Amino acid sequence: MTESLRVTVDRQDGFAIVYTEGYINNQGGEEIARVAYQLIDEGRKILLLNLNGTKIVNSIGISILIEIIEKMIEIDGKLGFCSLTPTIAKTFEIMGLSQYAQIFPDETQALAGLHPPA
Amino acid sequence: MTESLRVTVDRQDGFAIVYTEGYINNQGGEEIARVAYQLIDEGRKILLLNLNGTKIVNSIGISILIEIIEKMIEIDGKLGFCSLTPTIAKTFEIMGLSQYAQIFPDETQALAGLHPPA
Amino acid sequence: MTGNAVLREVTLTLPMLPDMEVAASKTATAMAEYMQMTPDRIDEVRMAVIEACINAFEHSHAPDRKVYMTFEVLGGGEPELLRISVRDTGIGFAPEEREKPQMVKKLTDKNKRGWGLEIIEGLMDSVEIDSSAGGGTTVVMSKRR
Amino acid sequence: MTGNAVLREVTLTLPMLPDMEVAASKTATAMAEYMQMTPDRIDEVRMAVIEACINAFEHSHAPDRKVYMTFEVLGGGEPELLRISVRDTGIGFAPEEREKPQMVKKLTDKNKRGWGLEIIEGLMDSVEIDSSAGGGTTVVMSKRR
Ligand SMILES: Nc1ncnc2c1ncn2[C@@H]1O[C@H](COP(=O)(O)OP(=O)(O)O)[C@@H](O)[C@H]1O
Ligand SMILES: Nc1ncnc2c1ncn2[C@@H]1O[C@H](COP(=O)(O)OP(=O)(O)O)[C@@H](O)[C@H]1O
Repeated sequence: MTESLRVTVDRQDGFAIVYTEGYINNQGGEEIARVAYQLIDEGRKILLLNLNGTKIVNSIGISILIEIIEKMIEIDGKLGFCSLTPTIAKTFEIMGLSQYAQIFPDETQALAGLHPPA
Repeated sequence: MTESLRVTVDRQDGFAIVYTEGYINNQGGEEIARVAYQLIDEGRKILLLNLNGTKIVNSIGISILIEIIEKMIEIDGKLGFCSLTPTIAKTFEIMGLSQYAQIFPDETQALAGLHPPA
Repeated sequence: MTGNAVLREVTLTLPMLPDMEVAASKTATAMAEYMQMTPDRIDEVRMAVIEACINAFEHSHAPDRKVYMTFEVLGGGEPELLRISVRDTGIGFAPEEREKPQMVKKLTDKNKRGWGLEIIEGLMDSVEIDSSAGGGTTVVMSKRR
Repeated sequence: MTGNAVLREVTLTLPMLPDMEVAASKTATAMAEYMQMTPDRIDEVRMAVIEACINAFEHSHAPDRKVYMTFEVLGGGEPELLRISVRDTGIGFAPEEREKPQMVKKLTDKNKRGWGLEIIEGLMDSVEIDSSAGGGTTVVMSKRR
């Protein structure tokens, strides 16, 4: 039980924003990965993960996000994160994840920073 | 520790609104009583307790509120409550408190229902 | 059909000290949220837990100054019932001799207290009290999802 | 001066089952709120507790499938430090042999895991691990108010 992660997608030309709501544990991470790989398969190379609705994560969930980053590096794409809680941001910092995926305070700045195709 | 109840008062002619923020336990109840008796001493006979900022209470705190109701009945005044959580409203119902003090959904309806001097 | 397998059991031991009832209520909230109980019902559980704890704090005179709680999620497959037990090793009391409090009397009575068990019974689906002189008190209260 | 008297001690026993780490994190939150820790620091404690619990769930292979936690508030008069201990009776491990994970390696490594203890150390003020083969594991982590 405990409500599972809800993921919603805003598909745009060439990029997409993925919104999460809930706990990013192993199932939550897998659900995000499933959605992300589908978006990549559809030809998108720029993804923004907006974690505004996520207040807790665990390291199992994050390790699945690292798989997505690896994939993005492979295809020469970009994965950005925005709207993290201070603790999630600090955790990404501790892990050195912020060197391989851009972290933005909010969606507006993320969209400006990731330069999605207009 | 645990933050103690904050009480603020909006004094009007002949009546007053008392706003609480935090846990109404014994100390919280006593703080409300202190403020209420002062308002009564100042000549006010109509008081509205707006509990919008209170998400938990305990029965020790409520028993102190009953003292205020007793006092109000004595001086032929009125004590109203508004903006209760559903659980606090249900608790007042269980106790039969709602027969001796009027419960209003919000401040607007409370002000209309208590008929404070214009 | 309500299955009655214990799906989850968590135990919590609290000192009888100010505000510790709030810690108990948070653990109760966590278990109720795990079951996906509705927020209003969770809030009712929380209030009942606070009352049961402060009763033990105030009335038990338990020499170890501790409250022993268990939170059990029961059900047949899916969580259906939250059962919470609040135990102290204090002086106990005779629950059957308890007088039902009445607001009309309490309003003029000097002692305005005596509402805790009434509130617990009103907010939970079922409540059982096991208490005896010198043998401590256990309150077991349940609420369906 | 940091007093080190134990002002409050709460114990929690959890089953090693999905989502129970969230219950532990709520109890931690309650204790940290009692101390009036700032919300951001409370959140860091919460995350560290989740990591310590899932480590025990995943790696300990404890036969009783239980995690034993204590939450202690320490201080001289005023609460100053929250100390949380997470114990299991499992197979244990050698913390000193643990390799520090590096993102640059993990990105190409098939095993992307191994971040839990790193995160706990980064979020708490101090962490001690007592573990031995067959003797179970106890992680004691502290954070000042
Ligand atoms: N855990 C307990 N140990 C001993 N006595 C108790 C306990 N809980 C309740 N009681 C007794 O039952 C009475 C009624 O309790 P309650 O309805 O909660 O109201 P209150 O706590 O306001 O007195 C108490 O006054 C006390 O005498
Ligand atoms: N409670 C525990 N019992 C046994 N082994 C543990 C425990 N906690 C950690 N370990 C060992 O330490 C390793 C590193 O743990 P951690 O840094 O949390 O990363 P992860 O859990 O992702 O592997 C684990 O893979 C495991 O071998």
